[in-house]
Amino acid sequence: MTGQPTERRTAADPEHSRRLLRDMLRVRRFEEKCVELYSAAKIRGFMHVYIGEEAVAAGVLGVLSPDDAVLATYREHGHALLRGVSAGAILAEMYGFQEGCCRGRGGSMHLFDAATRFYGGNAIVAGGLPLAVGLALADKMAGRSRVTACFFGEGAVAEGEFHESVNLAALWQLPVLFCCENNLYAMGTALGRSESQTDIALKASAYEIPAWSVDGMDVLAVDEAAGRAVDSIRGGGGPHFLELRTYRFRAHSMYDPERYRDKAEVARWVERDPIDLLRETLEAAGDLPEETWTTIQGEVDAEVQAAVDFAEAGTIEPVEELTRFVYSEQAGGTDKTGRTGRAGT
Amino acid sequence: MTGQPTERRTAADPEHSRRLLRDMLRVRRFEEKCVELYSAAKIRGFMHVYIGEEAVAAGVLGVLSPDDAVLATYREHGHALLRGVSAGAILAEMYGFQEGCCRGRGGSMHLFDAATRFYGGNAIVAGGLPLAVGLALADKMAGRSRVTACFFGEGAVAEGEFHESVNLAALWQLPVLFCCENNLYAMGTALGRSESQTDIALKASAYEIPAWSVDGMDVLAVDEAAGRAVDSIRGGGGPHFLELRTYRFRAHSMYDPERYRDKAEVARWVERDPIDLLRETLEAAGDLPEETWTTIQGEVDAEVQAAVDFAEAGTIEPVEELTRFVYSEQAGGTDKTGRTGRAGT
Amino acid sequence: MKTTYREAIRAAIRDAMHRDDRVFLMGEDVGSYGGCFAVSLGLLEEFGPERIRDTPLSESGFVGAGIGAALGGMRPIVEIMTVNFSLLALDQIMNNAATLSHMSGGQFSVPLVIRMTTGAGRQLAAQHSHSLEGWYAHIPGLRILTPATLADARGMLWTALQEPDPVLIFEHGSLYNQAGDLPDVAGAVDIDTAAVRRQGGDVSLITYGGTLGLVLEAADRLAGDGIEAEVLDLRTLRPLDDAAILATVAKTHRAVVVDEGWRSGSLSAEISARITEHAFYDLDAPVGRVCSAEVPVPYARHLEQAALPSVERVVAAAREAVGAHG
Amino acid sequence: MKTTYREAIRAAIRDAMHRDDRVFLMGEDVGSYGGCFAVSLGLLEEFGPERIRDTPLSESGFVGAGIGAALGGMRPIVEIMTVNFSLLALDQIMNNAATLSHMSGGQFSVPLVIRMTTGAGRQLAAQHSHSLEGWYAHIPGLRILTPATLADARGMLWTALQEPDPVLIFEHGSLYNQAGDLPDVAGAVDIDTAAVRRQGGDVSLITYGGTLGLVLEAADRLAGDGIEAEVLDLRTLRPLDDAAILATVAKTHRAVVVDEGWRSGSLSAEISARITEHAFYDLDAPVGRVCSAEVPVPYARHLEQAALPSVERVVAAAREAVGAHG
Ligand SMILES: Cc1ncc(C[n+]2csc(CCOP(=O)(O)OP(=O)(O)O)c2C)c(N)n1
Ligand SMILES: Cc1ncc(C[n+]2csc(CCOP(=O)(O)OP(=O)(O)O)c2C)c(N)n1
Ligand SMILES: [Mg+2]
Ligand SMILES: [Mg+2]
Repeated sequence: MTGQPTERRTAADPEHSRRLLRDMLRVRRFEEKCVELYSAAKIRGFMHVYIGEEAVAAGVLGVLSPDDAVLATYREHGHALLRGVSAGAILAEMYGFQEGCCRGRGGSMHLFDAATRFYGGNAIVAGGLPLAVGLALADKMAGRSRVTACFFGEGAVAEGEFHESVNLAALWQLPVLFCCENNLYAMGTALGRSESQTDIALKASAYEIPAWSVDGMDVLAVDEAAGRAVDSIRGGGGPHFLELRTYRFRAHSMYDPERYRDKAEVARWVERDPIDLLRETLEAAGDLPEETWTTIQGEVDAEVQAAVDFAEAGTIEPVEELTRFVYSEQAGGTDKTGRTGRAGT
Repeated sequence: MTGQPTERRTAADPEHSRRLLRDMLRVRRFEEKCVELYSAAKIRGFMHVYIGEEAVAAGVLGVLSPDDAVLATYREHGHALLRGVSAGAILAEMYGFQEGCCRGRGGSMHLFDAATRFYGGNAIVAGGLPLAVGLALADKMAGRSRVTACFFGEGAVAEGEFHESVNLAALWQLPVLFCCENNLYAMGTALGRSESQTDIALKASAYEIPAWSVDGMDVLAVDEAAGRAVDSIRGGGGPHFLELRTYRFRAHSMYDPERYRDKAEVARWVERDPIDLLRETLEAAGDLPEETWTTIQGEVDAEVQAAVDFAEAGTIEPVEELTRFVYSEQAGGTDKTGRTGRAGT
Repeated sequence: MKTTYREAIRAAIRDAMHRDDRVFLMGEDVGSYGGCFAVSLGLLEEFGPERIRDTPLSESGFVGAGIGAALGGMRPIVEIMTVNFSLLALDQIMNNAATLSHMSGGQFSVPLVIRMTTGAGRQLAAQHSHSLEGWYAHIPGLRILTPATLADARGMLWTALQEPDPVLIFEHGSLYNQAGDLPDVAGAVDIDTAAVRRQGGDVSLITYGGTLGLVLEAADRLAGDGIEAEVLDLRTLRPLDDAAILATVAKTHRAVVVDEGWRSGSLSAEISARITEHAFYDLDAPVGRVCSAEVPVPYARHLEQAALPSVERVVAAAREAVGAHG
Repeated sequence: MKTTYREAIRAAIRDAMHRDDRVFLMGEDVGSYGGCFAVSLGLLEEFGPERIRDTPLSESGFVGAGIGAALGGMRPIVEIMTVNFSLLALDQIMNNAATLSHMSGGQFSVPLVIRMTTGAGRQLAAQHSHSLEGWYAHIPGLRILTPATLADARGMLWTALQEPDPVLIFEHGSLYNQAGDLPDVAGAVDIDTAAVRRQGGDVSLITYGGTLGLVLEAADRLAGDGIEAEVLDLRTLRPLDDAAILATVAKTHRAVVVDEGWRSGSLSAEISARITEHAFYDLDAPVGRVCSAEVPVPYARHLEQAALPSVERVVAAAREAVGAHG
């Protein structure tokens, strides 16, 4: 399906909406389980959940094709899951087991999956943006009509790497979809204390690329905007920028006492829970019969339970393998032509 | 005179205009001599001249007060000179002599002068911008009404450090005057191949600071714009940004074969030589009698000759002193309070 | 007074802020969040947002701003959350902070303190587990401190703030919860000398920062077998206290350097080379090294632990040094 | 064929571009300017602006883009003008290029070549004279090459491009004009081994890159006095060819490492430490080091020269090693 603009669905397509609802729920339930498992010390290190922001990943990833590329941050369980990485492989990764999608070497912040072109999982704020530019450059040079979608927080916008990356993509008219997940805080730093220009889309448009902001709690709006942007990118329109206005309902990470914001503020946003919003819309339109919703929940819970079972059954990699993968094992890992090998001449 | 807005002169003030003319000529003649001395191998390393761009430094530096701060790039002979560093000390520096303003340790790209608050001379593109932010922050925290003027090329605008610095200054409303010397090229890279947004002032205004562009070949326009900006900064208006549209008549450095631009393009710009422009304006108005012009030239030439004589008489620092100044010799170099010394308690 | 490493640093910052109004703390989330490792918790309330200054995510920008503020007469304490992110600010540190004094022929100095967390051991994986203080110790113009004890956590900051030149303080992430006693009047300490943390005549174990604890444990274990190790805590990585290093080697004739950096090109190599250069004929065995494996630190706990220096590996290296013929 | 180091690199780039259409060159001023050191002169005309790609001043951005392009199946050659500016890209190199293979459990690799100029000696002063290849050699996941000869300048690039992992090539700025003969058919060379550039039995002089020339000169001088030095050119700094290092030391029992980095924490320390670890009982003298003085490189010629390794200093160190009792 490379290069073919995906057929655009109307927001009123109930089947499509139910899929988005289900996607959001998959992320939500999976991450609620992650939090539980973290408390049970099954998962360690830093872990950041996406609860409240699911509409963003669900809406954007839903419009991508299998051979597009995706990059995200340390808050990427949901992106990995919706991109098609199995919940079991993600959870096993967080358990540190070799059945994990990175054999336990990456953990929560470093999920990768070659099969679905999921390029991480990056724990350096803004560190993934230059990679997105390069992946898109490769596509453009090879004449492939693929899109690279890159997710990052509004905090990343202040970093120099953001600036350099957007400029490069704009200058070279590369097929990158920049997705700024503006959840109003970078750890404890409110947007207004990190950016002199708090209208992120406006700021991005200073790079001379199409940029607009979207209600990131409304998955249908995200779906529509992302679809429009991706179609335009595939049509040769160069990079596009979406500011997705959202909110994280939980703490930044498992260590955050949340001293920097009011409970009341959080509560106000929780009223706009993206899952509830869509569910209510569907219900009001008669498009979500109770048994359908029950079925969806049951399937999602089953998926999560299966993931836990898979992870629990995981095994640790032998310690003798410690230094594997520092250098590639097969020469030319990304080279499908077989033209590799030490001495080329 | 700290904190007192300088009395604004009208552009029609001939005395003031003659001073600007003279300043530009001082830079021009000084640098023509530098080129000559470079060819004679008296000066070594990288050397970048400002010929053609003199209106920028002359116009901006003319409106600053002695206790303001100035930062520039590796193309900073003119800024140093007009800031008040003696031509002899600058030239001796380029000779590598201990009579140089940095004892010969810095060379052409690293002129510094504490007495005039001239903070370099920075050979890392955009590397001086964060320092400017910090100097201004110190002023703001100490309640001093000083301005920090920071010069950099349009090439620097693509660097992450530019982005971070302008955002910080804007966010914290610091008294920085950003002076972008847009000479259309960064070495051989034309503006259009380095910035997706080629209207630099527009780009800067995306940081929510006052920003405008100025004819950088017209010293009176620069003088007026800089004066306005500095008054506003002193009045608490936060950082201001000037894009000064100019052109370098010479090669980027002494090693540049200039393959990236037409001779005709250079010639067109040379027609707008800032020195000629102002001289003609003054002459047309009868404000520059021939003998005045002759006197000015004579004085400038004498200054340059004196500088050469001074540099030629310079001496090398004993090699035993090689590792001096790696660490400060007097504890607390910038500390005027004497509150230093190793163990504080 | 019962305290922790974290509280000791906080007390040092508070103390400096009270004593010198040119001092301020700046960095990501030092204010309303309370510091990513809770070091500055409560300081915003005490000193306000001007002096406990939250910055945007802009490591190069705010570190450079710290350098500029120091040039402008302030005494900034810049916090970089972790050494991993300091790479983004390395240009400012190396090309400005470390060189301005020299390039200006001594006209300027940069009285700046930069604090950052370093090290691995908490399953934070490859991008969050670097130990790069050895790199920084390569740079002329800087001073590098690695407090390993409560007293040093409490006392090094003030002394560092009195330096006219940039000082970097590396706090190992595993130390913040270290608890112990500190005199109420604990104050500034010297930052020029290494400290013998345990006396012994059979082998010198040389280390600093996050690995001091395990080295002391290894020394206890060795003592059980009749091997008396002397433990030298370097404390300052630049300039190194050569006299202390050579003194302990002169005493024991055997040395093992323990360093959490990747082995190749870590600071341990420099210590080993210096010992060889200056005490070659005193040595009864080659200088040993216990460092991290040459692998980006893995997330999985058993792999991470296998990659890092451990009590067992230190004990084994010490035994080998002692057992060596010489 | 008469050629220069500069032309040899250019020939290698041209050759790679012809052989493999996934190869492209990207960096500041590689195109219409012709390369800041004229290495890529003429290539824009031959290959066009897509494959000889000028970038804005954005070291982190375009180095990261090179990593991404490598992930995307290209074989980029990224030119960073000089190692001094590579600090701005260090986060991308260390946290992405060097770790992606490992963090992904071997799913991804980064077949990227980064070239940059290194070193001092041309009066470019403190910010333009760093020798940081030793730092890069500290990073697991990278390969570090330092061509010192025309054959290596010509041949290392193609081999590097065949590597599945990131390779950094450091070209010393003083070598570009080095002239000499190269066979017309000169091609790829191995990048795994060190090379003995001169045989000798009395002392091993171990070096790489920009200092090979002066070390060979020192060896000639020493020969005049009856001291036969063996000169080992490391060629690759990561991984180091331990076998070659130990072989020469086993032969001569004396070694001096010559390295333009600042002495403390330079690669020379690692070499010294390894020799001590593995050949302690073979050594007749401590391993000597000739490095740069601990000072940001000064502009003034006499000071700069005094700061850098010189023939005289190498001769003196070799004499000392040979004269040492043992
Ligand atoms: C370069 C860098 N600096 C600091 C950090 C520490 N850190 C991790 S997440 C984070 C906040 C990022 O905020 P934002 O970009 O808005 O993303 P969000 O967490 O809100 O999704 C910070 C400061 C980091 N990982 N990388
Ligand atoms: C970070 C960095 N990258 C590259 C260089 C090499 N370099 C020196 S000057 C220059 C061009 C800068 O152009 P611009 O900012 O427009 O200033 P101009 O020289 O035109 O005054 C370049 C690429 C450098 N000094 N620093
Ligand atoms: Mg955020
Ligand atoms: Mg320019």
